[in-house]
Parts: sequence; C-alpha cells; structure tokens
Amino acid sequence: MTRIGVVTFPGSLDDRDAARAVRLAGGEPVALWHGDDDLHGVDAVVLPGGFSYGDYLRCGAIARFAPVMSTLVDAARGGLPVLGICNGFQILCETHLLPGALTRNDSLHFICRDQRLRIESTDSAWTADYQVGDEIVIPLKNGEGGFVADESTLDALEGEGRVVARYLEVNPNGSRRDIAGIRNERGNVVGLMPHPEHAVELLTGPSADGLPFFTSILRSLVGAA
Amino acid sequence: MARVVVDVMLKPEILDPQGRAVQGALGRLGLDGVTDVRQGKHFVIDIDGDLEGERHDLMHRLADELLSNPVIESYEMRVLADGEEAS
Amino acid sequence: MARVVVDVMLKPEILDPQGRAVQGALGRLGLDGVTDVRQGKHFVIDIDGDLEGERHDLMHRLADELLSNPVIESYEMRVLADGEEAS
Amino acid sequence: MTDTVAHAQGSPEQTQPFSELGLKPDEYERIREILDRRPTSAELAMYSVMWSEHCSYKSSKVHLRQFGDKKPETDVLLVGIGENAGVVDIGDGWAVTFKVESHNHPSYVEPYQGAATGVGGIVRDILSMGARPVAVMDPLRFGPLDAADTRRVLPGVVAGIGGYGNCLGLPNIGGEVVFDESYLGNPLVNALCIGAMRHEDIHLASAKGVGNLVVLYGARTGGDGIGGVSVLASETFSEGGPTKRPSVQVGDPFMEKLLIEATLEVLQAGLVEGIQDLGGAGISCATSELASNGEGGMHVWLDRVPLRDASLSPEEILMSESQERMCAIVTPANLDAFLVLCRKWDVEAVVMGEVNASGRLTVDWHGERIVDVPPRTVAHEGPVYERPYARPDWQDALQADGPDDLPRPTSPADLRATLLAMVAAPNLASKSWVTSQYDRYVLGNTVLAQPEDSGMVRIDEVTGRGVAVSTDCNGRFAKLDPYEGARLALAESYRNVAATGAVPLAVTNCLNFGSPEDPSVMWQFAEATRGLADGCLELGIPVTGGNVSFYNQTGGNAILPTPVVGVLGVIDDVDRRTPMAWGPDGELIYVLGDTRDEFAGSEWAHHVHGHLGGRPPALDLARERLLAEVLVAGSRDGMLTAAHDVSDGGVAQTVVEMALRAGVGARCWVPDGLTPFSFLFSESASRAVVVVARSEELRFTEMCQARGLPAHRVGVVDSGLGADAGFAPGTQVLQVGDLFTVSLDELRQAHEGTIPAALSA
Ligand SMILES: Nc1ncnc2c1ncn2[C@@H]1O[C@H](COP(=O)(O)OP(=O)(O)O)[C@@H](O)[C@H]1O
Ligand SMILES: [Mg+2]
Repeated sequence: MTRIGVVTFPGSLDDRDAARAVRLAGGEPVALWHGDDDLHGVDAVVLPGGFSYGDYLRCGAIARFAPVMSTLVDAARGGLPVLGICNGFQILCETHLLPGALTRNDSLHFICRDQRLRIESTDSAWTADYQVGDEIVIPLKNGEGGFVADESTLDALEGEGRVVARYLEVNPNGSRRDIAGIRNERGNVVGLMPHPEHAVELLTGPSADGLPFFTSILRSLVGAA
Repeated sequence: MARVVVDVMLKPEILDPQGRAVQGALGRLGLDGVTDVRQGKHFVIDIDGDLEGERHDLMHRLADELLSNPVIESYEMRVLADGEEAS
Repeated sequence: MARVVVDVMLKPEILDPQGRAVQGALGRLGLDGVTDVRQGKHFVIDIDGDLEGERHDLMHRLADELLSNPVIESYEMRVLADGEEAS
Repeated sequence: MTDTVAHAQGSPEQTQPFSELGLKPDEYERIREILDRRPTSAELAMYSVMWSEHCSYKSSKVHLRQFGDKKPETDVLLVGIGENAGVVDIGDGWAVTFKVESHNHPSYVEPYQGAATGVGGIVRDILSMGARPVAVMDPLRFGPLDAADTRRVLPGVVAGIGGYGNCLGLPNIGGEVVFDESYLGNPLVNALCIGAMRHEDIHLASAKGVGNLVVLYGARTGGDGIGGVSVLASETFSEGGPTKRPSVQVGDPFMEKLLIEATLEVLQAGLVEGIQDLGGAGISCATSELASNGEGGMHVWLDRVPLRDASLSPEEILMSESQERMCAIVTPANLDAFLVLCRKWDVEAVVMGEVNASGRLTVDWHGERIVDVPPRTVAHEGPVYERPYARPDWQDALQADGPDDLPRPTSPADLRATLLAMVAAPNLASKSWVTSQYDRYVLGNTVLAQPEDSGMVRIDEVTGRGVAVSTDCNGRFAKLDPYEGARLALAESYRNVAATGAVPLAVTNCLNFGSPEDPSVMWQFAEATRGLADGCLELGIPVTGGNVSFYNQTGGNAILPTPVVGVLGVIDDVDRRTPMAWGPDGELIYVLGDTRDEFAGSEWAHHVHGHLGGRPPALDLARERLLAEVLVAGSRDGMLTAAHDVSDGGVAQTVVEMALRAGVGARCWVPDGLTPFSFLFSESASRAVVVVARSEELRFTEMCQARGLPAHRVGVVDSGLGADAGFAPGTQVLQVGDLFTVSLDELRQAHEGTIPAALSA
C-alpha cells in the first residue's frame, strides 16, 4: 500500500485529519516526528495545518529548522511529493521550496469559512484527479494566509501554470492575484492555504471536494511505480 | 515631516511566549548563552509637519493607549531628526 | 553580557495591513497628517558573554533567516553597549 | 526573613495582613484555632486564596447542595459534583466530561488575555479527568453593541477565545453572544469544554499511595495573577478605568497544546495515579486538594518549583496563577518513564513533593518548614455562609408592569418592517462575525457547529456515536422571575439538544450574578439555583458540575441574573442528526407546541420598546420532555428533514434562520386563533419548528397526536415563489400568508449586517 507520511511538529493540529484523509483515499498514513530526520521510506509527505511552535515568531519560521525538514527538503528537491496545507504551506515557503510568503490576513482576523476555489492546474502530483476549472468548496481557516510575492514571481507562477488553485467569490485574506495554492516547477511540491483534509466526508465537511488531493497522489504514485 | 518610532514591549513581569519560542529556536540553531528574549512591536510613523506641543502630547497618548495596551505593555517613543534612520 | 536589538520590518513593497489599520485609527483619534505607518517586530535579546567574531556573524545570520523572512522582510540589528537602553 | 512554623509559634502576637488578603476577622480567628497558633505568612496565603469566594464557594455552597439533594434517578453519572468536572456515561464504554466556567472579571480588565486564559483553564479541568478535550464553546454577554466599551471588550474577547482555542486545535462548536445594558462594565465570558475518554481512563484528583511522588509539570511559575483569585473574585469593581486593576495573566496556548499531548500520553501509558490541573489558587489548591482527596498527607519542597522570576517569595509561589501547569501523582517506579514523555513534548517536569500518611500538608522552603496544616481545612472545610436573602421590593412592580400595553404592529407593512428590524436586532442578528474567527473543523469530528441549535461532535469514528451540547440563558426572564428563568434556561438548552436528534443526558451550569452581599442578588441566586435543581429533577437529567461567578456588578447595579445552562445529549449515530436547514421544495413546515400571547421579557419588547416587565412565559416541563421525545423519535425514524427550536424572537426568527441556512424560500400562513403578531414574535416555551417530507407527514402527525403534542402545519418549503411575488425569477422569498413577502436577500442583509457594521468602524 502507498505510504504517505504526515509530519507532527509541536503545535501541529490537523495531523490526525490529514492521516484520516489519506486513509479514506486508500493510502496508509505514516506518522513522522519533527525531531526524527528519517522519513521511514514514505512515498510522499503531507505537512499538516496547525501552529507549529505556536507560530509566535512567524508562521512556519521555526518548524523550518526541525530535523525532519532538512531531510525532507533534500528529498523534495529529488522529487518526493510533498503537500503543505496551511501551516504546511507556510513552512514550504519558509524553506524556499516554494516561492513567496504568507502574511497576516488583510482583515487582521483569523478566518474560518467554507471557501470556493477554482482548480487552475492539474499538472501536479496532488491535483491530477481534478479537471482544470473544477470549482470546489473546502474549509479555509487561517490568520496568516495572504500569499505575497514580487510581481515577477507572480508573473512567472501564472505564466508557468504553477498556480494550483484560486479563491472564487471572496478573497478571504488579501492573497495576491487570489492565489490559494501553488506548486514548484516539477509539480511534486504543492502548497495550499485551504484545507482539503477537512472536506473528505459529507458528515464533517462542507463537501467531499478535498478528497481528490489525496486520491491524486495515490494514483500518481501507483502510476510511477 | 516627522518620523516617529514607537517600540512596544510586554512589561517585564508579563509572560512573553513569543520571546520564549524565539529563545528556544536560537539555542537549537547554535547560539549559546541566550539568557532572555523579549518580542515586541516596532512602529514607524510618518507625519506631515512638525510633531510639537499638543500634537506631540497626542502622539504620546496614542502610543500609550492605542499602540500599546497599558495593562500589559509599555512603550518607548522617539521622534527622529530629518533624515535619521528609523531603526 | 551583550544585549542585541533586532527590528524586523516588512519591505516597503509589501502591503502592511496592520500598519494601515493603525494609520486609520490614528487619524480617527485626531492625529492629522499621518502619511504612513509600518508595523514590524522588535526583539531584545540578552546573551551571556561578548557577541564578537563568529558569534556575531551567527547572530546576524539568525536575524536574517530566523527572525526575519528575507522574501518579505528586512531587519536591522544593533548590539548595545553595556547599560545602554534597549529601545 | 522566612516566616517559618517555628517562628510563628514563637511570635503569636505578630500582626498579619489578613484583611488585605480578603479574610474576615472571624475567618482569621478560625485559622488560628485550626492551627492552634498564628499561621505563617505562607499558610495565610494558602488559606486566604483557598477560602476566597472563587475557590471555596462560601456564599453559594448551601444552595448548590440542592443539585445533589434533588438529583434525579440516573445511571449515567460516572463522576458527580465535587470533582474537576462531572463524567457522563454515553454508552459503548465511552465517557464524556463537560464543564463551563467563568472568566468574567479578567476579561473586562484585559479582554484578549482574560478570555484566552479562560479557555485554557477549562480545558485543563477537562484534561485532568483523563479525557481528551474535543471541543469548546463560549457563552458570552456584553453591554450594548453600540457602546464604546463593547467595541473594546468584544473584539478582544473573541480574538482571545479564538487565539487560544484555535491554537490548541479544539473546534469551537457553539456558544452565545448576548447584549444587554447590564453587562456594560461586567461582560460575561464563560467557557465550556467537552472531553471524551473510555470508562477505564477516568482519573481523579487524589494523592493516593504513600511514597508516591508529586510531579509539577508544564510552564514555569511566574508572578502572574498573584492574589488574583481573592482580589479579582471578591471585590466589586469600583468606578475608574481598567488600568488600576491587578496584573494580568498571559496565556501560552502552544504550551497548553504540549501539555495536553504530554498528559494524554502519560495517562495512556498508565503512569499516573492521580492528576490535578493548576487553576485558581495554583499550587495551594492543587496540593491541598490532592492531599485532602487522597491519603491525607503530603510534603512539598517548594524551592524545587521552576520559576520564571527568581525573586518570587514562597507565598507568591504558592498563590501564583501562572497558566499551563499540571500536577500528577506518580509512583517512584514510573517516574523515569513519566519524565521521558514530558521531555518528548518539551515539557518541563519536577518532583515537587511526596505523598505521606501524616495527615498534614507540609511545605519546606530551602530546608525550613513554612507550612504545616491539615489539608482538608484548606481545601474542603472553608467557611460556609448563610447569606441573608430577600425578595427585592421592586420585584412585584416589575412583574406587574407587563407588556400588554405596548403598541403592536398590525398592518402588513408594519409587520414586515418589524420582522426586518427583529432579525437585525443585535441579539438576533447573525453572529458569524464572531464565529468565523473560530476554527470549527479541526479534529475532523464536528458534525454541527454554529449557528445550529447545538454543537455536535462525533466521539467514535467507527460507530458514529456522538454528543451534542447547547448552552442557553435568557437573563431577562431570570430577572422577571429567577426561579422560572433558570427553568426556562434549562428548558431551552434541553430543547436545543433534542432538536438535533440527541437525547439530553446531563447538565452543567455557570451561575453569573451580582454581589452575594446584596440580599436581593442573593435571593435571585437562591431562586435560580432552586429552579434549576427542580427543573433537572423534573426532566430527569442530573447536574454534573458547574461554576459560580459573583460580584458581576458596577456600583449598586447588578447584571441580569444569568444562570447559563449547558445540556449534553448523546446520539448513537451522528449521521442521523437533524440540521436546521430545510430541504427541498414541497416539504411541510410544522410548529410543535402551543403558541400563546407571551411577550414579557421577549426580544421584541426589549429591542423595539426597551421594555422589561411582566411574568416570563409559562413553562411546563412535562410538555418540554414530550417535545424532546418527539424530536428525538422524529430523527431516529427518519421523519424529520430539519428542526430548529423556537426561543428569542419567536417563530419568525426560527423560520428566517432555517430559510437563510438553506437558501430556499417558503410560504407560511398564520394558524387559526392567533394574530399574525403573536404567531410571529411570541416567545412561548416548549416549541420547535420542524420540516417533514410529504411522505412522512401522516406518520409524523399521527405520532404527535398519539403522544398528545400539538402540531400545527404552518407552511411549505417553496423555491418558486419569487416571480409571482414580483421579484426576478429564481429569487428566494418568504411569504407570510397574504400579509407580506420578503426576499431572503433582504433578510440576509438585515440579519448579517448588524454586527460587522457596528464593529468594523
Ligand atoms: N453552579 C454549580 N453547579 C454545580 N456544581 C458546581 C457549581 N459551581 C461549582 N460546582 C462544582 O463545585 C466543584 C468545585 O468547583 P471549582 O472550584 O470551580 O472546580 P475547579 O477548581 O476544578 O475549577 C466542581 O465540581 C464544580 O463542578
Ligand atoms: Mg479543576
């Protein structure tokens, strides 16, 4: 079975949810610990949401230096699929695996809402099961989710089709160009502000629209094997 | 034009979880001997005209009541001379 | 003992919603002519021993990579002389 | 110089600042009798803080006894009143614990930190029962929405609750936001936490086993909140700004998150004999309660306590209310394993003491004995007051001043305008400005959250077993009649739980009142407590715990008596919960229960006329019980598409909320025998609006008839009314008889606009 690692940092919150989503998609979640620099042979990794180290300094700033991250950064550069959700996205930007940064919401409030998104790129390990233009509704919950980057970086992201998802209807946090998620050049690393792992069951989520993120990775890994 | 710099810090007796988190991280990243870290806010305010007399007093009051929370924080305010750097 | 002060500010081209909110509030509370407000972070770090040579470089690197995010922020760092005030 | 026991023995005449510490002369005398000498300053600190109103319940105890004396026959109570929180059996080997606590005064002084540490405190209470915290709720009360101080307090409180709860990873699944003049200067910040565990994992706060170790773990002890318990809880605010108040505690939710994970791991590993959180009164409370509940003896080396501020005196260390600390009783054999797990989570832990059979709590400070007391006298045998109480002389006049003469809208245009004004009233308006700052999704088990009638979380992911919790109180009803007001609060909360399809099981409460030294307030308290105890007996659900907050008043003006009631219910499969949004076209809308002309204390009288007087709505708890049975049966047998309780604002408010939640309109009509005004806005108790598929109608109405519950068909869900009513085709509208039509867009704007407009400036 495909093994997907879920990293727990001190202060990670959505790690159990990410593991549940992996399981519901048909994969085997593997708990990874921030202090352990061994990835235990997993096929892909999810960096879950939360407030790593309290996020007191800057979201993801301290988690970036955890032992597991140095191994993970090398592996990701070598092609290991990595999905960073919310705090995970922030960590990926802090490590410079993804460009840009996430800043304080322009409303200055934490916001939790059911957010409509458009999938903009299926050219990634985590979005292959969507169609470009799919509209999905998944939870968004963050206090520092405003994606920023300089104009040339934004142009490059758009020009190279590396915007993975965009906010529709409401831009909840002031993200530049309504960007909700991006990927790296190779497509193995994806960062996403909203939470697909909270939209995998109708009972507990606003939809099950988030599940394809997890089925995508399982399928792409099986295809690659 | 005047440039005002206000630094707002938690009072010394108040727990500063942010500072503690930074202290821990500095140690883990190899900086030994850090005995204390406090994290506060740094405001740089540009104002047209001079900041004198009543306006200066008002700015002080706003630094005390708006920029800081006097229940748990204290502030220091400096008015920079023209051209002086803000830090 | 050394005391290091690091101020971290968003780069000018990055929107600063907190600063904007403060600017609006200052105006509403009667302070006219505020043309710009930026809000950043202010760290006060106490370290045992001197901060020289390699340790000084390390502190600089940590200010650059840990205390600030060079993608969006810049920092200024000062080492205070013994007894100098931190602000 | 340290004031040692030996020194105290040798200096009996030394004067001590007992009154500055909030002790009365006779209380101080009692301490001297207990000890047969003057207390040391450390002992004085301990007694003063533990005998404060907040910790000893000295004014309320004689009344709270009724919750035990009148406890209904029940087999669901695994742990009752007296522990950190009660524990309820929800079946399948699962136990749930829940409790609500106040953090009112600190939240007025420093809204963000006061509210944040309120959440932190109640979460540790739940954790100390051995449970994993699974959700929080926050019943809140503020002064008028447009008051300047509300704009200071409310955003700070909300940010603090969110900031702490979100960072802990606990979904916020409900609460209340109520505005009333009386809360200006006395906001109420109550916080509720729910935790779940297997039966065998229940832990108690007792220091059992001679030779076992007392481990203090979590944050370092600092100077925060020293004397906070006694000073904050026993002194009424005088006039003057918040700056003069005592110092504030700052919460560190990240530390609390680590504390939760570390605690759950040491419990899971079987390394804990007894456990206690450190809340009010800090180490004084934890050590005396643990010792008193266990072998009766404990020795503490106070100098081993890790400090944040090295200059703290032993008295201060004993009293400090630094947050994010816990205390565990661990056998010597398990100590190493315990410390390893703490280290894994970066949680500092020290052995601070040892359990013994001495019958004494002794504390040493650098080798000198500074405390030597019988722990029961500190923890459990504090003073008990029979405070005088008397029905206030204004009560009759208040009840005589009914709402019958208030001008009522009768024309269609006025009724329509009243509806729009009511759904926009601060107390009835959408609270999503508040609740959207709370994470309701984390942990992945939230089935219902705001604005549903109850929060509902799944406890067992395999079977779908879950719990629903609601908190409620209409303080205006309680002011008109505290006895009935408390029963009405209970009834409303009970109804909200049943509306989601869960079976109500147990009760917690937070009794927020003015000064107990005022006989009128004490009467309100006595009546409310009696009403709640009687109501629980009648409904057959026990009180499992709660909290009392006195001194919520400014000068002579007390808050509305506010007995906040939380009811917990169980549902065997959360998949069958009944939501409040109605379903597709053609489904039928029923009002269950009787609507009478009852407007005393109503939101209409309050909002439109600023009037409060008369007698609150009549309440028949047998009817309330019947309504709940029908709501639960309707859910179990799949007859109900949607349900929503009727309370503040009446049927109109209920129907509008259901329509807005669904985004689908409806046609309603006024049942025979009622004026449109009464039908729309009366606040008669024991009612709900339910929605039934046509295929279920007969079965459902027959059930209601067989059980004797009135069911009135008052409408039908209809998404196609817009065009006929002159709106653009597709527009969703609510049509009320041939009186008026209003679009959901207009209703939504009115309903959702109020709070953002008031707070965004
Ligand atoms: N209003 C109340 N109704 C029922 N029980 C109450 C009430 N107020 C306090 N209690 C109970 O009294 C005990 C002591 O309360 P408290 O001191 O607040 O507990 P803790 O110190 O653990 O927070 C608890 O079991 C609590 O549930
Ligand atoms: Mg407790």
